[in-house]
Amino acid sequence: MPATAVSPSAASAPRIRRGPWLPPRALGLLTLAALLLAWEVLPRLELVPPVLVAPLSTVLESGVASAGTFAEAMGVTMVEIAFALVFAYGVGGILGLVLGSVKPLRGAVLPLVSSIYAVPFIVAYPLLTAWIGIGMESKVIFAGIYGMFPMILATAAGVRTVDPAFVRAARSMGATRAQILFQVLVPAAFPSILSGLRIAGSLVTIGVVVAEMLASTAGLGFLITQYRSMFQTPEVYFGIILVLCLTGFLDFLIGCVERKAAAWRPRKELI
Amino acid sequence: MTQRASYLAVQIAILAAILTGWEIASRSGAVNAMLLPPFSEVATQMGRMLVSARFLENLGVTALEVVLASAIVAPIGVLIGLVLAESPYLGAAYRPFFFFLTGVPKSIFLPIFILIFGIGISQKVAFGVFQAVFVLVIATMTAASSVAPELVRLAKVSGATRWQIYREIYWPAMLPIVIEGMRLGVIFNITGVIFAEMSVSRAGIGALVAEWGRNFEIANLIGGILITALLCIAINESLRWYELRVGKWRQ
Amino acid sequence: QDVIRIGGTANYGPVLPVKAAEKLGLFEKAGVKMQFTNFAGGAQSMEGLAAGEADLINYFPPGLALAKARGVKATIVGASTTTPRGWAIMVAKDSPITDIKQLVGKKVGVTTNGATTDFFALWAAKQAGGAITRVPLGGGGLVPGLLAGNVEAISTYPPLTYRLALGGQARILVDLGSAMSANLPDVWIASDEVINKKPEALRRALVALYSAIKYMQDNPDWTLKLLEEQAQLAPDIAKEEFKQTIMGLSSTGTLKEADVAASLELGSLAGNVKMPDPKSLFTDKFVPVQTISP
Amino acid sequence: MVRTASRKMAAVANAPAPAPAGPPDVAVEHLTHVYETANGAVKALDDIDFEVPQGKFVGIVGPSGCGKSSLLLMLAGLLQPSEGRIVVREHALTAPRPADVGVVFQEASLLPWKTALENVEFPLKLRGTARAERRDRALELLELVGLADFRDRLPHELSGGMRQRVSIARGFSQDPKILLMDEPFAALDEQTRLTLGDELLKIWTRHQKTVIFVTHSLTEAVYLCDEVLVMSHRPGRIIDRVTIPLERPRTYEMMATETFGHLRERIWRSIRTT
Amino acid sequence: MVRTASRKMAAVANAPAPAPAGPPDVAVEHLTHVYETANGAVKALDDIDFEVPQGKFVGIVGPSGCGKSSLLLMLAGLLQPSEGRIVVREHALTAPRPADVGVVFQEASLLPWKTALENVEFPLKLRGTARAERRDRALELLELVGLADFRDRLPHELSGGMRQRVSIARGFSQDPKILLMDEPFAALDEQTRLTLGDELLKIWTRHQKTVIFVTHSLTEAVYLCDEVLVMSHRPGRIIDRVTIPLERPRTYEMMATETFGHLRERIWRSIRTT
Ligand SMILES: Nc1ncnc2c1ncn2[C@@H]1O[C@H](COP(=O)(O)OP(=O)(O)OP(=O)(O)O)[C@@H](O)[C@H]1O
Ligand SMILES: Nc1ncnc2c1ncn2[C@@H]1O[C@H](COP(=O)(O)OP(=O)(O)OP(=O)(O)O)[C@@H](O)[C@H]1O
Ligand SMILES: [Mg+2]
Ligand SMILES: [Mg+2]
Repeated sequence: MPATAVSPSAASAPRIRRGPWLPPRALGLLTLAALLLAWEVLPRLELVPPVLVAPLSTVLESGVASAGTFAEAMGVTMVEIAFALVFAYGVGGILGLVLGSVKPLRGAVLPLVSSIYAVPFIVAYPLLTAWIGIGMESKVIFAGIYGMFPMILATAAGVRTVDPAFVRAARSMGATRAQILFQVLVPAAFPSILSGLRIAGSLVTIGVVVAEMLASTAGLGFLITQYRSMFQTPEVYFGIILVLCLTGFLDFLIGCVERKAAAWRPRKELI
Repeated sequence: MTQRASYLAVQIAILAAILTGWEIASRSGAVNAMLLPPFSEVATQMGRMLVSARFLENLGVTALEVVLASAIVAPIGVLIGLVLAESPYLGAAYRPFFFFLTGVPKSIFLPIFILIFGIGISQKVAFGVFQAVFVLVIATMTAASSVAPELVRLAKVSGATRWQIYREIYWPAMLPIVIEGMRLGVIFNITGVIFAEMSVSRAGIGALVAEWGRNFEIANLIGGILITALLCIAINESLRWYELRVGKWRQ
Repeated sequence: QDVIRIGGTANYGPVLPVKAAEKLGLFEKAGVKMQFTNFAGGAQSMEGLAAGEADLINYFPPGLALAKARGVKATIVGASTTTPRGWAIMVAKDSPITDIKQLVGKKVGVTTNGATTDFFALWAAKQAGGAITRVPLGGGGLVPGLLAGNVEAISTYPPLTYRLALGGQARILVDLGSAMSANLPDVWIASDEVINKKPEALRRALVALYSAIKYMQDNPDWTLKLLEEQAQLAPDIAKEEFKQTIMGLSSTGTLKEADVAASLELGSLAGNVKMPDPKSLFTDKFVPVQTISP
Repeated sequence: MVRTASRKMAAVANAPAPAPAGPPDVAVEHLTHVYETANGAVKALDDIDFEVPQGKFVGIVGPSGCGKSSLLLMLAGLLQPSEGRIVVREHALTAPRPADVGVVFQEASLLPWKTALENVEFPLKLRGTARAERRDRALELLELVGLADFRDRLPHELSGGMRQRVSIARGFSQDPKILLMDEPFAALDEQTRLTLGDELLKIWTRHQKTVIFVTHSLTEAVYLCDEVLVMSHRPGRIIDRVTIPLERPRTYEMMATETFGHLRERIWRSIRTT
Repeated sequence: MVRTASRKMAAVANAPAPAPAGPPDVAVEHLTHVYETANGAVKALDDIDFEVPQGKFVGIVGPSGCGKSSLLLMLAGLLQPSEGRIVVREHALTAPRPADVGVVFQEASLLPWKTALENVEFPLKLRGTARAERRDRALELLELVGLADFRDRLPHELSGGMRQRVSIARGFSQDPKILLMDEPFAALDEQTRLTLGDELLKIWTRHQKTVIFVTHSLTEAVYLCDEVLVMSHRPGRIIDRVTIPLERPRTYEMMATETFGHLRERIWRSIRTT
């Protein structure tokens, strides 16, 4: 034994981190509760004009009162989002993989893609309706393309940062192009692809809802604008809550994929 | 070098093809020229705009708003992203909020921004920040989670302080993905600012675009959008250039 | 000196006098400071007013009625346009539709549900004697929608109506200015707070505003120049805008209960909305305005 | 000149081992490689010439940074030569030919999201081998490298040497005609090294493979190889070829023999002169 | 029992080398580590006990996967023991203490965006050494590992052995009191290995460092160390401590001596029994 004086308590047991006084989930829920409370109380006390923010209880009440209308609109929006997602993820993902992994395309075409993405098409949406129409398919097309771009960019960026050693190993073992893409690049680039899924997913939702707001005859966005221009604020916010539910559901799905895909990652070192 | 030149040539060729296609489609009547005037006409209109004091003034206001919003959103977004990625506690508590809000059409919240920030520049800037911050946070979180743990270990035993680990390891390792997020963010930011201007404003491109749309001044509308797009592209390209410069170490 | 913050859609005919008054120095002369904010439309202006960011806005009575029902405290203080001059239901130039009755069962483009264009479309449906489908397209989507055939008719506002009619992209099916009776498509609405706390400043702002209208109507050349330079209208459109819209503006702001009632009646076409007593919506404390000259 | 002379010699002296006659499996002609970097070009390999007859076990030794890994990359078709050419099994090599050439890389390069077993299975999966079959084969190989217990571990849960062993097993599972191995045993203790060396020899004999084996251990080179190529400092050239006339099968006892010591010494001297 | 006995012996026999008396630099007490993985727990180290007096050069050998790297990670404060404790320079170790303990990792782990020179400078930069001074120091060390010409190359432009040498230079530049080295010479050819071993000994003597050195080469272990700890198969235990009574400075000639051979043999036998 070393004849040195070491405070025994400090070293005898491995450091146990004292648990935080509140579990994180609880903190999140608490914050949420605080927000909801503020939402209820501020307009009630007329600290914010109720025409701009309706109290939560009123919102829910009026929402339930028009449940039928909202359910129908929600159905429309969900279908549009679903189709647009399939398009954005499918086409965007594949284009991203190809553009990110084929060097000449990456050099020549990828910059163009991100430049085209920089055109604020949403601003010109009313004009675009001349070509894409105003029905459900127009939302699918618009939101699908709107969400496709970040999917392409994120996937391509992810693919580009994959350790070339993996690709080299796979090539030497006889992997075909498709095998390299799907068995090496996709899993290796997954974190970045995942953030693509997230951002593209939100853009699709936003694209659908905003397009509905700008020009349409159905869907949550349509309802929200209509209620808004009629100053039916509670209904407007109920519409927003429904949109939040949709994004929440989408996020839940992505979260499932994330948990599955991230299982192999070493636990992060804390600093 | 020569490769870069050939890429550029290809890009120019594609661009030229698009513009020519546009011109021909419009002139031949393949598309309704009332809805899509020939590119030459739009270009003339753009030329006129770029010498018009009124347009330039408004452009200046928008540009200022965008620059301010970008300057604010960059540190905030990266910081929030880092905290959410690095603090298991705060991350578990607040990550869902960010994922949630990312997917909500932000324009719904414009009235609240008017309520809090009024109608001046600060409202546009705040709204621009609000639009952009979520993508940047997501990108930063992705970037932070992709930092190799070996390198963090190495820095620790080499005597790095917490701050040095962030600066010397996290920052360079995260940069490419963060910049990608920043590029998306800037585009969101510009769209957000213009949207806010379209709705309410005292000056800015958005107000002009809205008016052109309302009055069906189609050449002006398309020209204005293209000029805005060029602005975005310029910012986009300078970020890409920076990314290439700092990312040279990647094979 | 008090500031009155005016909100409206820039370069919209009925709002242009604000610019004119500014140019003519009428606000100074009347003794008030003015700050103008450009809103995308009436509903946005109303939200601005509710948020306390505008004092005096250009909107129309049914909109106010709806907003008041949600607790916005505001009142009409002056008439702007009395009859909907320059407003129209338009169809494509080669459209087979020639009579308003043919609109039944057709799709009519409006800006948004609940906007003036929407109420006019509802009025047209009533005249047609059957249901129509109103399709909200946004201001920028009306013409593209019509040209691309997404809708069969659109409900238009000045100066878009003139532009389309003169440019030949579309044809006027119903000129609402002549087909409808007076129904106040535009009024000036002030927040009750201003009315109560700064009535004098508000009065002065209204003096400047209506004086500008008077001046514009009396000086066609000056006004045409303003229309061409400020609103960037082509000369022929500017002429039409002057003749119809500007000349159609009330130069005293005098409000008649019957007009307000007519306007509200339009509003109730939207169905389930119950309109309030017209009297509760306006005050004639400020009208008729005694105009001054610049 | 020295080069060509010693090469002739080697060809003549190359008598033992189970190599049948025939055209060489690998022929390298005037191979040169220059890396272009931001700080100028580096000549990694300079005019390399050699042949490996079918069924031979050839070692490559040389100082760190002399271009051994670069040479192997080119032999695998993963790096384009700046000059010269490579002929593998009578066809000029322009791209990877996985059925002919397999590589065990210097750095393990395992796919981090796959378990040890899945990594070993990977080459089989790529070529569409049935699930059960490839599983059996991979398990057998994991057993061989002593990692059967670790089949379900992810690479980051393995030690450095374990990762290298998985990588070796993966190379075996690919089962190419020609196996290129870049310091495969570097991270292993002497005991494991010996065992795996013997396993490698067994596989080589049984399946009539051609092996090109980079190593830093001269003992290992002598023990395993038919011929050892010695490379010079950067830019890498082949400065010596040492034929190992020890009979097969080799035994540990041979290591203590004088011949073995002399051969080792001979190579050592060659390297030191570089 | 065997353990404690041999440890006593070692403590007594530990006479030579430039180590002054005093409290041990490193004391490891009942150290155990269990990795929790998705497929259950792995006991990597089991009840490890040893002391390293100041200024000693201690080697650790043992089969692949026996827990050597894990032990070093814990000595560096990067991994929390499941049980037991570590005392470094009279203070219980709970977090990295860079001034006291430096590590050369088994895998080079260079910062990929920094050049060779910048990587070597890194520890100096972290502690705020002036630019010119740290540059000089780093250049000197790059020279020492034979990479002066490669100062401006990025890690991916270096060969495996070169990267490892940069990593060694970086460990030296950090200049800690206690240097932990995890198979630092594994990717190097024998010549470079010998040279760098000698340089390491020089630095060790000159700066009175304490070195804990993991290696797979028994020759290297005997040549460099004052004492060699032999670890058993998983879970890693210390099954033998071999004191190397060869005098210092060591010379290559000693390698040929009988004592050297016996010591090597002794360690070899210990390992084989595991
Ligand atoms: N991707 C690259 N870019 C630029 N230079 C490189 C690259 N790869 C290797 N080199 C250089 O080529 C030379 C040979 O490298 P190589 O990896 O082939 O050496 P090696 O013989 O395998 O060395 P070691 O025994 O250390 O692994 C070195 O000088 C190295 O710096
Ligand atoms: N991060 C980890 N998670 C789970 N198990 C691990 C982890 N790191 C190491 N192990 C396990 O701990 C044991 C010891 O690993 P360690 O890396 O310490 O061995 P080693 O003695 O350094 O081996 P080598 O000589 O091969 O480098 C091995 O069985 C390994 O599988
Ligand atoms: Mg190498
Ligand atoms: Mg190890």
